[in-house]
Amino acid sequence: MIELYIILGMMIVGAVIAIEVKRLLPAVITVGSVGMALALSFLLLKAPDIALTQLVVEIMAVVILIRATLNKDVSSEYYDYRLLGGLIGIAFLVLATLAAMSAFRDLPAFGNPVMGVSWFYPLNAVGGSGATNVVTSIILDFRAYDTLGEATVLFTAVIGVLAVMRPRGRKTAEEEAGAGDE
Amino acid sequence: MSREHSPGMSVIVKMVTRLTAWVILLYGIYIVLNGHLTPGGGFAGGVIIALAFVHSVLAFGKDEASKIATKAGASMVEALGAILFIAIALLGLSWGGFFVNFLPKGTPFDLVSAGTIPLSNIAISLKVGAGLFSIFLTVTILMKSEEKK
Amino acid sequence: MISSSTIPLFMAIPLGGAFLCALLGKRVKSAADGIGIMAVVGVFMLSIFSVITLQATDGGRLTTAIGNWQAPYGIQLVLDSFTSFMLVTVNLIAFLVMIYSISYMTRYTDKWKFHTLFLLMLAGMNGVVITGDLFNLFVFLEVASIASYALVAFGTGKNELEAAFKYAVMGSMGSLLILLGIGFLYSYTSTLNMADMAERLQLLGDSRITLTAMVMFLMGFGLKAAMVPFHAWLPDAHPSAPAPISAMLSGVLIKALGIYAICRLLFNVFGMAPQVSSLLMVFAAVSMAVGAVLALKQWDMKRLLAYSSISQVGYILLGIGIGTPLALLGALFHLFNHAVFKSLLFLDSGAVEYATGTRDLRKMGGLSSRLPITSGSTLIASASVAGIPPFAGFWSKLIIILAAVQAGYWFYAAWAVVISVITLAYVMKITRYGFLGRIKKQLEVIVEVPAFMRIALVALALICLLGGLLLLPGVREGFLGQASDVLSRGVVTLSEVVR
Amino acid sequence: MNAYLPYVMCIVLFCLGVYAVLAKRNIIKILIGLCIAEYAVNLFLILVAYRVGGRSPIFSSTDVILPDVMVDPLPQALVLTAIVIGLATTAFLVAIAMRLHDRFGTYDITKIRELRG
Repeated sequence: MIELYIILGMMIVGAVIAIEVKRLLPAVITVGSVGMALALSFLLLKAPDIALTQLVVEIMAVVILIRATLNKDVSSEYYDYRLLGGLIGIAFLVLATLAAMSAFRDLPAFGNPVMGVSWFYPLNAVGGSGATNVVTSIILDFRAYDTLGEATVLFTAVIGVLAVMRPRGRKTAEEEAGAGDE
Repeated sequence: MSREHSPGMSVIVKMVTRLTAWVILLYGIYIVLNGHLTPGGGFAGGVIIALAFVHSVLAFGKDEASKIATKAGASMVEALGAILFIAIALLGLSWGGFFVNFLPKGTPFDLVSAGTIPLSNIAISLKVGAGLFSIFLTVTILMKSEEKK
Repeated sequence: MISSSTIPLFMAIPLGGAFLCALLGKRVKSAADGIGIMAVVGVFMLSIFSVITLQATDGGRLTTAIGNWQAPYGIQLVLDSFTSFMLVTVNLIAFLVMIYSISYMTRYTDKWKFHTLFLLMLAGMNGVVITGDLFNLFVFLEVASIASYALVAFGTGKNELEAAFKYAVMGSMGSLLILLGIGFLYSYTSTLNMADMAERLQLLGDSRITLTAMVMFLMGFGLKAAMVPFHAWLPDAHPSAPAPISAMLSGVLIKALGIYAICRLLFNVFGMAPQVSSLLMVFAAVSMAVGAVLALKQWDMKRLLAYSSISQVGYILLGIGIGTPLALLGALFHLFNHAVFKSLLFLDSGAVEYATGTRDLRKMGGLSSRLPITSGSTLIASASVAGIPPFAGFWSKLIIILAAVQAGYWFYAAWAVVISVITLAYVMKITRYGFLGRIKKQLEVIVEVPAFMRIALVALALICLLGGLLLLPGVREGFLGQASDVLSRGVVTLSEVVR
Repeated sequence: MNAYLPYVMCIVLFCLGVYAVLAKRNIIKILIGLCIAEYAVNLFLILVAYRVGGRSPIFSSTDVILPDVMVDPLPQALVLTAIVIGLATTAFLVAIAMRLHDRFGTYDITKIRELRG
């Protein structure tokens, strides 16, 4: 599994670069590359569906993020830290890593999932739902209700973006035809 | 408007985009239709379809591209996808419950198999693709209005 | 009236309404109002029926397996008394707020987007409440959260956008912590159904994983509930939203997403551990104090109310932390009361803003002569917040304090009494500066708000007045008693749920 | 310890994201932090699902794959949902960020707080 460790290490390095680089456009592109490395690691971890989705979603996210950085104050030359937040952040980083390290010892070791419930899905995917892709059979049949929620999240985001992007939120006094003084 | 002054990127990019956008679109459709057999499915395929449109908008500029894909059209397709998905869920009620896979399962590894799953995949891909594309268009239009100021 | 196959309707009706709103709202002018009202009335009636149906159901629990895939393999929806209590609270407030916003939201552009997002938020909250599956809870929590971020920014002014950004970033952080907690728990128990998880956790015994996951859930859901170390978003987000949304956010959203989930997980999945309950009580005491003291300093009416929400959530969490049946009854009753009086107060502040154009208490004064209904309902709600008998708020606070004394937590009882004195002080500030005294010259032209808004205000004020009746013997057992029983009975295992 | 090294690296990634959210002043950097934290959470779920020597959870028409050598498919389905939710959140946050830039002319969160007054 050495290639997994290499990719994870590269992701951490990429994340540090993305967070610390001065200009915004390189930062966004670096975070895109971290996402691509994530897709690669999904592929190594035998999750091709997720790898594909992560890859295309990452492209979409990077396109949107780049649109946000174009023609804006691209270089962040000012002092880019909030002191209090930074201290809390570092404290969180150290504490969480330590806590997680002790907690992980109670987890099943990496590569040995318990699969208490999920043995059901591979066994019944073909017979129960007819799909040979077990992940698809889960998201569209066994747990289709989740997928409805997920589609709703996306719908909410679309309506939310439309709502936020309205040029004016409140009507002017004339538009309102004399109902109060705004 | 003459070709040189048209918005968007250079002629080379446009020429290449004419080809690649279709290829990307086709790939997206392939991913959607084979979602129950191979990796992929409605979400990945939907995003790829959205990216095909995003690709052409980026290359040709907003005005040119809005001849084929508008925001109103996108929201229409999105609503269509949502209604299709809800309809599949509700149709299940007459077979015993919300989201029951009521169609015959067919033979495994066939393109037409797995009951409602391919239909759900198509519904979701319409919804995801159109939704993301309209987010992209909305964000782009704000950019344009800003530049005018 | 309600059978187990109709449980998905609690989520499906508002969701379908939202889709219809998005389709028709743009083209047909008044469609959005009509669809919104119809959807909300529909779920409200259903939730009332659910309470009645559960009386007659043995075991007090209705379940349905989505897609006929039995739990723990498929997603299971569970309707028990606690759920139907939350459903009644959420949908009651949503119904009245929806009536109010018919008039209020004419001030904003693109009303159909408001209605769509409102219904999506409602669908998300109902979805969180009725589900029996941990990941499904997360998905609907995200639906409600994203809708609420968008609604906070609905005015698209400077303050709104800044507040919405802060809220959205902190809220997403909270969601990620919750998802990480779910990941830990999944890895440990290898199931997502909450009842099944409870069963497996009991078999596996205590471990550091349970503790880590519990801490993550406390941080994540505590962020959604605005528990004190994670409250920073609330005083910005709640005042910035349009008044009906402030009422929804303060009244029910922080409870459905935060407190409900904390209760459900701590009592029914993990089983309340003494360390966690004492931790919760410390957080609660700090929340009560911080919220109340900061509320005293505010001059912006909505901001004052927002800080007051933090303080009142502290009361609810204190009751939950004490954990005796009496305390849980008090906490749930206070949850209901707070939903009613805080949404009433926010709607009042909206009405004042609608009439006068300001939220600054220093610029108001003597409004009671011009706005009799608004000021009357504000007085009733204020009395209820401050805990003046015989209003509903008095009884719930009394129960929590009594429960603290009964359980031997003298310090917390005294603390709650002290905070309620501070509560009285900041509530007096609203009435003294806003509604009593002589009216200012420039405010003499204002008129009372439109009829729809008045209906909502009067209805909520009536519930505030009569809320104490829920404690009467006979009524109490049916509604509040059963709901708190679900919690005090402790861990619910899958075999109990499926039977 | 080696058995848990991927988990630890994943948590480090998560903490980096949280650090960026808490410590950075630039809105886009905060969004980047959120993205990274989200990657870490998704990665954690997939790591949990992995089985040494396991196969992808997809049956093949040419190759016999027994169900009990597959990796855990359930977290993969969850991550699929989580990725889309993350994209929705990111898109919405970018929209708000662009509106903020529209209104305030800067991405600096402390300056925005000052300008808001």
